[in-house]
Amino acid sequence: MTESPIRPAGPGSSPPGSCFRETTYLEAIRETMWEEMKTDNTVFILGEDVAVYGGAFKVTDGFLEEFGPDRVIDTPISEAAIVGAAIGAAHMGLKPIAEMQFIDFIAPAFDMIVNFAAKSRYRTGIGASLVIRGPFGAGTRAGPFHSQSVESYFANVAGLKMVAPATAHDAKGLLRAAIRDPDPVLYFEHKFLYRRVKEYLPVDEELLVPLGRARTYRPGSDLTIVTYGAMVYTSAEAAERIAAEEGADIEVLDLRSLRPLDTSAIVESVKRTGRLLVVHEAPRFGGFAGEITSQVCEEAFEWLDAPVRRVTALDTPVPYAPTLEDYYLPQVEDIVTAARWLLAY
Amino acid sequence: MTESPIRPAGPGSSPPGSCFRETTYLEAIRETMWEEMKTDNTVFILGEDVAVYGGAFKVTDGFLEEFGPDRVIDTPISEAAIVGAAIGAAHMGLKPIAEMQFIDFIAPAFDMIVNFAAKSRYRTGIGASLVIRGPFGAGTRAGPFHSQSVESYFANVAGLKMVAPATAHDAKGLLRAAIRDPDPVLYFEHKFLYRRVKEYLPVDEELLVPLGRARTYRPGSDLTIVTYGAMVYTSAEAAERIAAEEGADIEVLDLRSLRPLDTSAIVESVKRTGRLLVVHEAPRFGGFAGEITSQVCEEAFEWLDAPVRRVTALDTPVPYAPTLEDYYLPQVEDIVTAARWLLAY
Amino acid sequence: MPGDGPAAYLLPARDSAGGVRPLTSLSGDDLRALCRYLYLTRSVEERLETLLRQGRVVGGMYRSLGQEATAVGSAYALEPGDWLAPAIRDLGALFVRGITPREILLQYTACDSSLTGGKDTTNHFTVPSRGLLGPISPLGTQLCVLNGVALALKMRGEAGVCMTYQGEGASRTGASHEGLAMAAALELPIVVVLEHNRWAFGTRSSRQAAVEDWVDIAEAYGVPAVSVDGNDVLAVYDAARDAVDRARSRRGMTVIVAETYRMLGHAQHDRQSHVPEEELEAWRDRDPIRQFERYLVVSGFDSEPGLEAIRSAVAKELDAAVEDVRSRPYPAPADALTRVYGQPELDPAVPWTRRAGGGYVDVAQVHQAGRRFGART
Amino acid sequence: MPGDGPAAYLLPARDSAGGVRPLTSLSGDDLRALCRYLYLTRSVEERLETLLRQGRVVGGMYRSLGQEATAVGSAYALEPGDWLAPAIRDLGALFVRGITPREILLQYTACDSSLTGGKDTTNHFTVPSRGLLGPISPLGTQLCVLNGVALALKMRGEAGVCMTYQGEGASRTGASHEGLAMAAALELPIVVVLEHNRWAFGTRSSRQAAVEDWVDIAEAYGVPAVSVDGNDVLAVYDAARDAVDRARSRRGMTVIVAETYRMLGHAQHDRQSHVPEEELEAWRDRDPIRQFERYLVVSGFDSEPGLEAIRSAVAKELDAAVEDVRSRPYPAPADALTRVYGQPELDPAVPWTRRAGGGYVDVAQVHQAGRRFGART
Ligand SMILES: Cc1ncc(C[n+]2csc(CCOP(=O)(O)OP(=O)(O)O)c2C)c(N)n1
Ligand SMILES: Cc1ncc(C[n+]2csc(CCOP(=O)(O)OP(=O)(O)O)c2C)c(N)n1
Ligand SMILES: [Mg+2]
Ligand SMILES: [Mg+2]
Repeated sequence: MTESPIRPAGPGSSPPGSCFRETTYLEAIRETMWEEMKTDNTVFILGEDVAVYGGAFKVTDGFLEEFGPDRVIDTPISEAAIVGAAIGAAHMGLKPIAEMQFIDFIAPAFDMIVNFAAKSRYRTGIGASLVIRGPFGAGTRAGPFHSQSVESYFANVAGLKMVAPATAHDAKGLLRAAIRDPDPVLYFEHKFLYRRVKEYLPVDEELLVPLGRARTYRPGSDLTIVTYGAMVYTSAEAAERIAAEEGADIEVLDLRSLRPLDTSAIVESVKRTGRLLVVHEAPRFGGFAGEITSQVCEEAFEWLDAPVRRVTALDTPVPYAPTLEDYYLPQVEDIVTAARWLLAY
Repeated sequence: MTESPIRPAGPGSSPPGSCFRETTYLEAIRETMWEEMKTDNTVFILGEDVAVYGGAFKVTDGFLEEFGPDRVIDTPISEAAIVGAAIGAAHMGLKPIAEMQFIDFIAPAFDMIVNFAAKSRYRTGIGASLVIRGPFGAGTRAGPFHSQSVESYFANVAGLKMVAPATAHDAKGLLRAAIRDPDPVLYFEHKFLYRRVKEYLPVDEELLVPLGRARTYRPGSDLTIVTYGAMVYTSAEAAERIAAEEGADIEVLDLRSLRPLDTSAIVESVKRTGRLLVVHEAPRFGGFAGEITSQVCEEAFEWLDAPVRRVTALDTPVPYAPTLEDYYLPQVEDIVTAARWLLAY
Repeated sequence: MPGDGPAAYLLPARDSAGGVRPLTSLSGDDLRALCRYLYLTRSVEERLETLLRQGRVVGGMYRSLGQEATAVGSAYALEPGDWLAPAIRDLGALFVRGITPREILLQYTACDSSLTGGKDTTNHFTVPSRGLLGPISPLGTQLCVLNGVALALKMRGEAGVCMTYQGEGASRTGASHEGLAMAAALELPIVVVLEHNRWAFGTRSSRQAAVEDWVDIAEAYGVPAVSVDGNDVLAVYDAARDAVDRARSRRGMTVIVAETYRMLGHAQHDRQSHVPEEELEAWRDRDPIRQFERYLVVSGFDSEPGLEAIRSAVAKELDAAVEDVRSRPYPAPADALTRVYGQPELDPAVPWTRRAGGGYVDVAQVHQAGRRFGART
Repeated sequence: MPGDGPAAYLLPARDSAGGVRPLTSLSGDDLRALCRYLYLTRSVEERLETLLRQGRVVGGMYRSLGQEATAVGSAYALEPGDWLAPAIRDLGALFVRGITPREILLQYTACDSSLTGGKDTTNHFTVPSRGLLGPISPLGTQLCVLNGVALALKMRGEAGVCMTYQGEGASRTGASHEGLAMAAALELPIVVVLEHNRWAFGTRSSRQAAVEDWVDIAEAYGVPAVSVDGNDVLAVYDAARDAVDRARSRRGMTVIVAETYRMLGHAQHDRQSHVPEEELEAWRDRDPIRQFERYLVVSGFDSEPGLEAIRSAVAKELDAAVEDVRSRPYPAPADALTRVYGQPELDPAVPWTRRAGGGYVDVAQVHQAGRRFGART
């Protein structure tokens, strides 16, 4: 994985004028919450160490001072109760943003999310408009419990939405959309990108990225890579390398939202390129690539000129030692190899 | 779904002699635990109401009297602590069988299973040989919290194993294998089959079905249906109907184990039939069919004469009213329709 | 355990300190209302049992026989604008808060017109406009959600109070602990009624915890905890009134441990074979309805004919409700597709094998879709 | 809060009732051993900090500065055959139970030869042969697992006792509650040391719970709970000894609340900007090591030169260990594939894009596999 600052491709890669500010992925999250709390006083934050301390990653530093203890709430170490309180507050018309200190610690709240938050509207007609956000992803040498990608745990649960932005722009736009969304949204922030991703974002514009829309991170015509999170950059780097070394043109589709899934964008791209590689950072077996593959088989089978293939993490926990973690994670070379395989098929 | 007693196809469908006894799916589970506890005094049971009361479904009725309170343990309503105690006891060389009263209540133990049980061996070299069993599945008018299929919540978690027997024979054989297995095994028993499935099983033979081996429930050459749990019967009924009505010959592959998955059996069958339908009772999006589809794409793409298709439950919680639940679940007609579609492709 | 035998009820009820109750702050009308709710609860459950036997109740049902006073007395302490979050055996509390017998019958018979539209069971309905938060089956979770309701009331400066119920068995769950701890830490306006009915499913409460007195478990949260005879509707009311006042004046949570007994099995299928008959007999003597009737008659608040009039009014009401419900249909099958998301366009489509209007698709038709080169044949 | 200021330590230590300690059941050798463990703990952590700055410690580290006496004193009460399940700040307890500084350094530097083979962080190792159960990061879970160990000891009739640690913050988790409740209900031979160090990450413990005295939270489980000055290694030892004896004679669980203070931030990145300097200063006066040194000298058990000898022996030992660890490699990359399952054949294969020996595959080769009609080109 890239160690230097990441400047995502696209409009934010250079300063387009004075009303743009260089913004990290983390600042984008912070600013969006700040802005939404300014304009909508039903929005509030709860979680461990979010108020006095300002959050483990300092995402909410200064919020307590600005918005007061009623809207920035330090809770006990109780993820189930945090999510529960968010559901109840949402039933009352408030807009809670619940922070999981690391997304790994969403596990103790699993029951609350899957059984209470997700099913509430269906069962009773009363929805739960809330955001559960937290840092996910590997690459920071943080071992098995501070590195997980948890999307698959929730993928089969109707009633939930899930997003995983890769850029500061999307971190902003998706968080705003998530806060305003009528349903429970799991918002996965890739911690490896927190301070590495830097973009020029408009200062006065209200960025909003609708849930369920993928973005073509890099257009191409020979092969589609569908991915999300930090793997967008790994994939893009592989695409550049292939372009430079053999001239083939790879499309990188950044899903941004996992549920709702932008099936039509995936299918449209695959119908153009005829080849699909799915890349994700979660383990392979039972990973999110399966759903994508199923949908593509159902909707674009006849357009496939090669098997759908996957590049994923190993089917293991996330190991700690740098050598192991690097082996665990998909590397640029893996994607290059897989792309070559597909292109040559 | 069938309302009458289910007599699975195969050797157990008629009494082959005096050393065979008619056994329900539930009795098969009960007998296996009894037998294993008799022959191995490290095996013990813990869970809610399993001892004095004999289990919510009376699976462990009489166990307390036979094996005493040290080996049949009533616990508080604490699924996390139940699984935790099972892990610790497994570390000590015991063989715990932890009962979840309904598999839906595995959710509060999610953290313990995913983060402690599954990762223990990888992290520390010390495994956790234990079984977590409980009734899953819909069709009993029990509403959103007593009907779920939970396999997808765990499918992406390396370190776990999962089985879902459809017959009394496999309920026995897989439970025995699970108890003797060195790893944590989630054993999903379909409650709809508990008392409906009846088979003649050998009395003195130690049935053992290795984990990771699918079974051809019904051989065929024109289309492969991959399924598990109660959907084996729904699929087989559809296959019979198609055979009767249009003479096509459908193979029904009962996975039995979900992880390890019998990829080679699936691939072998698909290579023979060229067509694959995956049927499961869990919702569609993010369901287990995705993994099967990915693997088949990877290993048998060139043999596919039609897109891989899915028949699954709706992407909703399990509704309560009979009309809704029937609409929610895959019906024989859905499978017949899907099979026709695939056969005609 | 209640301190005195049933004979104590021949005198005006006692307050929690053991003194004679100052002939209660409740009016005769209040007392008759309480009595009616008790009757209603028991009678509706009996009707449900019949409907279950007749195959009209879908799934199962859970009785509160012997515990009716706990639910009714506590909920009676709430005011308009307050919230109630009942456990499975708190049918009486729902009636006090305005749910009708008809709504309950519709719900248990999975009717289209029920509060959940046939999508969930029993008392699993949430109606914010009526201050009701239903439970889900996984125990302990509801309190955590109620905390959010209380938080919202507090943030908005509203006067509302939240009351919830929990079996002593449920108090062993992690979620219950997290919920209680958070309610205490955030000083939320919550009243928790811990229903110590001696059983959790088929396991005695004494096997679920090592405490002698279940009030001890509340002390851990640094909030006031009181023990009350859960079969004495007035004692429960008094304790709840105090706790509600405390919460309303924003002095935080109270836990009320109601000492009572589950007189029937966990659900219909449980035959209570492990329960000694003497134990049931002893508690039968403390039946909350019979005790309260005796109190009303002896204290002169009502007479046997007066009570009989309430009983027959209840019976008549229920005859009508049952009759009405018998003709109500289940929901239409395709309703299973709706209300998953706040945006209907995200709700699942009709499965590809089925037709929107019902029935299954004609294979030849679907075949045209999703083909690159058109049909093969 | 400890009852007296540091001056009390100029006298022989006091017992928990406030009387003068009968010059302790521990021998002079024991006291010097305790002192050495305290030195070792602090020194190893200092070495780790240096290694962290030098980029050799991978990830992060968590200091126990100011809390060393709690870990060391409690673990010293265990016997061979007992089990220890430390929290993140209980390094001292591990040394008492035989873990070597070298093993700790290897572990924090993610070395191949570490107890987890570089697969997990910090003290996340489990070594049944040495009676050690490591934690995982999700708080509260470890106690639930230790219950299973205790259950096994009890079932087998073995005499072993299990001791575990938990921050007061962790006690808010559902898992912690379930674990404590089950240990109490099943009367397991467990000693829980609740480390009340005033902070959970960046939040004061007084904001985590409404209790005045954290001993109250243990009372909820119906087991004995004692409060002890966690900075007084002998007081901790005494309380632990009693609790261990109780567990060993199968009279059940005890909770020891150790009153102490986290003198540094949660982890290296936490600068403690919210902690008033006076507060730190006050607790600095109670530094467990300096207090114990003073006690040893004043009571005549040891002398300043004697202590200095222990210190320099520790330093020398650590010099060697650090030196040794510097040359140890990370695990081989493909070790990431092993040990997922008890059957190695189920462990994941080398990814299809990679070669078993390292590097990536030659695309032309893989291409032959999985083709029905041979290569297309
Ligand atoms: C998390 C969870 N585990 C198990 C169950 C199954 N279950 C339903 S009710 C019950 C017993 C509840 O006992 P208690 O809380 O005392 O309530 P009571 O039935 O006595 O009113 C159990 C174990 C559940 N609903 N939720
Ligand atoms: C379930 C869970 N939620 C959140 C965290 C993140 N976290 C790690 S340590 C910590 C604070 C722990 O405080 P305490 O238990 O008092 O222990 P101390 O650090 O004071 O020793 C938190 C919130 C976690 N490890 N597990
Ligand atoms: Mg109970
Ligand atoms: Mg602490």
